[in-house]
Amino acid sequence: MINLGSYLAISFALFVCGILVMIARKNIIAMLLGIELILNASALNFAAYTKFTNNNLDGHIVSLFIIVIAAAEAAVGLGIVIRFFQLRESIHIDDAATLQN
Amino acid sequence: MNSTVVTYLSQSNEFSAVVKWLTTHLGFDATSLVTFVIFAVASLIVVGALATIGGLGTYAERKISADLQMRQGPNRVGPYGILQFLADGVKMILKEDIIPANADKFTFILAPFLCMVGVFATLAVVPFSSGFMLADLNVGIFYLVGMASLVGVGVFLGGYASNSKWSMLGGMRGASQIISYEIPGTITIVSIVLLAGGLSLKTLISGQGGLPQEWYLFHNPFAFIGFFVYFISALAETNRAPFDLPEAESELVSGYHTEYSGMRFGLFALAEYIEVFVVCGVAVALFLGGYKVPFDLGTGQILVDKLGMDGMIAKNIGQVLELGSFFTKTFALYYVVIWVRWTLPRLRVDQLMTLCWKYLTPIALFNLLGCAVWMYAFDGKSIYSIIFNSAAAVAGNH
Amino acid sequence: MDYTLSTVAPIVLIPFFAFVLNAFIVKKFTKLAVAISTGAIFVSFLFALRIFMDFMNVYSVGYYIHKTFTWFDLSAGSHVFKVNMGIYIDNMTAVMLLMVTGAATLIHVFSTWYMHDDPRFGRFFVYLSLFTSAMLGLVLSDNLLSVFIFWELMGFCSYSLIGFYYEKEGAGNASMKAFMTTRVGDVFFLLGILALWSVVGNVTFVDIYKAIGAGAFNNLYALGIPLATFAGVSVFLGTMGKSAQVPLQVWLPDAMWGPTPCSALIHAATMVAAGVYLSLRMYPLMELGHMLPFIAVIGGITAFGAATIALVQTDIKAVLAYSTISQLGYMVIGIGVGSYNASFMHLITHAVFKACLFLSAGSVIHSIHCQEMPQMGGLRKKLPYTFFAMLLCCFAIAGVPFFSGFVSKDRILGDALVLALTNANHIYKLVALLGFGGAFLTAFYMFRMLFLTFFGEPRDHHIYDHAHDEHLGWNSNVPLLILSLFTLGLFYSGSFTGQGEVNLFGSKNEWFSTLIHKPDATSLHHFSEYKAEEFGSVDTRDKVQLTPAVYDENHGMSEHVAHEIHQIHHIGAILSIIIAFCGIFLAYSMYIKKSVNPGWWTSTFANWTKALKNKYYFDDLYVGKIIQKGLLPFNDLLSRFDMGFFDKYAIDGWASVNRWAFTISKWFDNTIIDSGMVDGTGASVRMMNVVLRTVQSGKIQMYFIVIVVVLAGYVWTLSF
Amino acid sequence: MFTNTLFLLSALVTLGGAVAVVYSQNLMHACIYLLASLFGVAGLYACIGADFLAATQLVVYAGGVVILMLFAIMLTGGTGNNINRYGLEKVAAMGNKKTYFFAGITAVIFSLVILKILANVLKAQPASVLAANEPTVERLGTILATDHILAFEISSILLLGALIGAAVISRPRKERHD
Repeated sequence: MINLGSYLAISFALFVCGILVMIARKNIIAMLLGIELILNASALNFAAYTKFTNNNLDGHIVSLFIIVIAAAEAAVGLGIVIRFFQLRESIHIDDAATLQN
Repeated sequence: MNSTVVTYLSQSNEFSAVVKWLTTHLGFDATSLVTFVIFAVASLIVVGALATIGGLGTYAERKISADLQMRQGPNRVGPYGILQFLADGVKMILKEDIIPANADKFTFILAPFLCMVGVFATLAVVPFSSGFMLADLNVGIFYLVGMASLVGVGVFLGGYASNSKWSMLGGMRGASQIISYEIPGTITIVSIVLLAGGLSLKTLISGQGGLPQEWYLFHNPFAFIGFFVYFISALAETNRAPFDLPEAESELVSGYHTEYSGMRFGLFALAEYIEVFVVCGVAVALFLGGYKVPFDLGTGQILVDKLGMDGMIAKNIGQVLELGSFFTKTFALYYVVIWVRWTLPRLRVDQLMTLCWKYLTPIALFNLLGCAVWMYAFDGKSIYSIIFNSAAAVAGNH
Repeated sequence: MDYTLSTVAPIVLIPFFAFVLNAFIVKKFTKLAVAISTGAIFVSFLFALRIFMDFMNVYSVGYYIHKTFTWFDLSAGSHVFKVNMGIYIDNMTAVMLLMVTGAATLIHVFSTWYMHDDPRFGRFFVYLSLFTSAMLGLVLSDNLLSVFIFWELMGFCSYSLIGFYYEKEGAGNASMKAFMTTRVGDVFFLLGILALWSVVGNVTFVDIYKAIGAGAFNNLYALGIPLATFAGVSVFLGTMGKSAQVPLQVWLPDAMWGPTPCSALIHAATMVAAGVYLSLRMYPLMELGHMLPFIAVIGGITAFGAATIALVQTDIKAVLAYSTISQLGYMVIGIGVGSYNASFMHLITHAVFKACLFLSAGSVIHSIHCQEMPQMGGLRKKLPYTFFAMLLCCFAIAGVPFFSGFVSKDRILGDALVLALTNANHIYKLVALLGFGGAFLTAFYMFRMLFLTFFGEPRDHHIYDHAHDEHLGWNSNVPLLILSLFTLGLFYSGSFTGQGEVNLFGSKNEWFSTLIHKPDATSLHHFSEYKAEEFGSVDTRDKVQLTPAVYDENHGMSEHVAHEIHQIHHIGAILSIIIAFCGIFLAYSMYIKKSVNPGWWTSTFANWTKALKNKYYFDDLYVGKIIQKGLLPFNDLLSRFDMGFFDKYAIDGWASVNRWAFTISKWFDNTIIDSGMVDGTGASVRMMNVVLRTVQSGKIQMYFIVIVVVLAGYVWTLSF
Repeated sequence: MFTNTLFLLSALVTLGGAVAVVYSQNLMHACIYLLASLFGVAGLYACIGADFLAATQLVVYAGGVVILMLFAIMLTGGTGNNINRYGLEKVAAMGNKKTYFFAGITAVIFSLVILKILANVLKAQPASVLAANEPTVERLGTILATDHILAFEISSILLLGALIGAAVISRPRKERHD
């Protein structure tokens, strides 16, 4: 039951869910949730490939860095969202369509 | 499944006898079944015992506070009022479970369970003794930190779901406090991990000994400071006074569980008391030698050698001694926590954050660096062994 | 000792880093900055001491350390243009390092007392650190170029420190004057460096010596004079500027506007001596250029002239300033008469006693807040330690036997006397006369100062009663006493290596004259064996094979000639002792016994006194004649040329040409560039824009969809 | 047996959480579902012996990212703003049929491609015998501090930058009136 195929399938499903959330939602924070899903899907992929191919842990390293980047992305992204909210009193993605003003 | 309880019990003859008996009668290899049963029973014991300890925590809190304030405290139900917590429990279960009309129902129900799950999941790795420990994960302490942070989510959601100003403020305070104080706490843990060379709680404890000079507390000055940093962070993470801002009753009625009643409130309270026990246990494991007993009594080897006891019985005696050692130290710290609560006044929010970010975090980072330098410079020897060895060397020269 | 980067470079770098650090922290952490500065120079002193002890240990004339690295390399093909920097340490450098760091340490300590109440307490130490590192860099330099760099750096420090009290107009003017006057010498110094570079190919001391030894300067002329003379005079003009020789001496008296410790360090002990040090280094060049008589005369005039001016000064620091100029004159005489090691010894001894004298003057001034000697008197009861230190120093500078000044000055005067009596050039007779006369005047005016300050009845009771000697702390007295200890002659004349007895009169077996040898024409061939090593390398030279330096009683001359010279030296020594005591006695009878009335002298020689008080009208000459009559009209002329010719024809003419060109280019711009190209581009871009801007909607999700679909397509194509 | 159970549970929680994130109309609930999904991923890591990754997943996501998200939701006024400050009606914040339609089409296009590749990969994949799960912490630490030290340092700088950047960006600034 535990094999590469099942992991890839789960990762694929997570990725597609992430894409759906990214595109269907109009709330910036909800889109960030989608990004987290996508990042997790890729991290899971790396860990699975490491386990089911040569088991040399390089994939774990990449997954770790993905987690690190996800944390940094969440911090900065949410910082931007809050700043945006202070300026616009909205976190609707369509309000963020201009480069200035 | 990497369970210490099962490993420990499988050493005994009775275990193999039972397995053999079941195998012959059931017609398949029963090792897994017995293992699972033992594990389930052990888990039930731990959960039950800890729930009791949590309940007794409320009693201890009231009794000790009464002592500190020269009052009597609960004294009607049972001898010295010791059954008070049962009475309280019964009262809570029988109370009406109120869910406010405008509350976010799903979240409202979920929040206390998240707290409970977070706390009880940590119990899996709490090292009660070398043999009685549900799971010896090799990322044990890390797992514990991760699971404990679920409590923060629970507190936050509890505050949000109640749809009340007090609860909201309490929940936000609680969550921000918990994620802030996780940082110095975790960094301090990392510095001890550095000394021990492993994340497993067994590794962490095995680097220490039964006698105080073999504890990591007295290993080097940085670890000594680190203990206090960890203890303060633990107090704040468990929302205990003087950091009980999330439930500051004079400002926020009762903080994030203002709107909760009945057993849902009870779960919050129970989670808090058990978490205090867990963080005290972790402090003991990290700094105060954990379950270690002096003079190798824990393995029972000395009893076998000197008194000619049977191996398993000696081991069992050793386990009991280790349990005693662990619980004694943990309860001592538990007493300190309650003592602090009834002694120190509450901090303001800005003071709380100042303490965390401007004092504890830099100190913790400094300690981490200091421990690393100590390990590099003194080859991991403790300050006691350095002094003792040099004194011995001097004495030997003359 | 193994010489690597780490054992030598800290001497310079520690004060320099202290300077850099202090420059940042001095405002907030003044006390710390002071401690860092003082500590840094002390550490540097320890390093210098270590080097000095090592050299004393080897005790060989030929021991040296020469490390270089390439600063920059602009070589192209066969044309080599490489500038090396490096350090060169021989016996002279080692002694110099010890003197500079030692004196600087004590002066730093003294300054912690003297400058304590000053609002710019810390900044003073910042300058001191920079100055000390520059001076040490100069001493360690192995070539003239880096000497010049540090030379200018010291000039800057001197400028900053003279103008330290910049609120006072005089201080500002004095600093400007010092800077401008030494600049005259520096320009010539740079010219000399270039002249040497043109011949030698680089300006390392050793290479210059080698070139001179190999005769590279023969038959080379610049501006019709021999190149060696040209270069020598140029370098010596640098010395004249830095060491305040006539006629560039005018800046040094004014430099006394600076704080007294800085006067002690810079304008008495070290920086002004750097000029003499440079001339000593360049001695073979001077010799080759046949300019020793010229040098001797300049030195003689300076020594005597400054001494005469010092006679009439009433400001205690002015007396010391002129005495400094005078003593520097003696050193220059020493170069001029070929008394190489005596000249250098005088540099060292003078540095010690003059630093001590200035510090003593500083503690007097700081105690009574007054610099005028007529208002002092009787201070020896109030300031006993200061008095004691100053007394020893006066003995030393006056040339009383057993003191350092006697040991060095006597040798210079003796050599001058030898040349006066034996050399065919009669100019040396004048030099000897000026030298001995100056020695008499020196003894007189120094003791005049001492008597006026410390003896007799207090002339101004208000000042006397308010002299707060209780403020004198250990950090003011200890440096004085240590320095005054080193005014004793035996430190310089003794033999520290067990070769013969310690000779207190100091003409035999001195370590100084044994170790420091004149690099004259006969000994230059030694330098052809000298090798420079890589900067980072460990010094591997076999020290055991060096022959220990031995005192040659006959100085390599035949016994007959040597005997004659020794006789003349003895005459000179006796003469200078008599002269010194005459001077002291005259001062005693004028200012203690009052049997001779100084007023009679001033009224009888009123014109002379007036000339002396006006410093021989040098300032009037420079300001009134040269600057106002000479430079300002020239300036006018230049500006008139600027306005009348250059502005009118060159600039305005160019403008009209431009205006004409502009008309053409304007048309071109408007019609072709603007309408055709710019607007055309704009129009075409706008047309594309209409199409493209629908794509850039700013809707992130649209972008995301495009990204995902394109990615999918890309992967699809790849997967086949 | 035990591991298989854990795997099944984790996979269910992961996928269920992810699907719930897609379908939930309440942002707060979506966030909680995301938490469940991330916990499931941690379980999946644990199933293939990536113990350190699993613990990191717990610490970083449960303790950090999700709480941050919750905070951001609170600080930006929860879920209800369908109207912008000019009073114009907009697409609902949590999406409507149209957005789901576009998302669905994109996902389908993407899925087709990925499924094709997945099929290739799975066909080529030999059914190898799995290595036993070993503790990875020590090896991971060694690799991290030797082979991947540059990436490690760069990520530390990235985190520092993110820390400062987030603090600077979200700091409330006073409007200048001049």
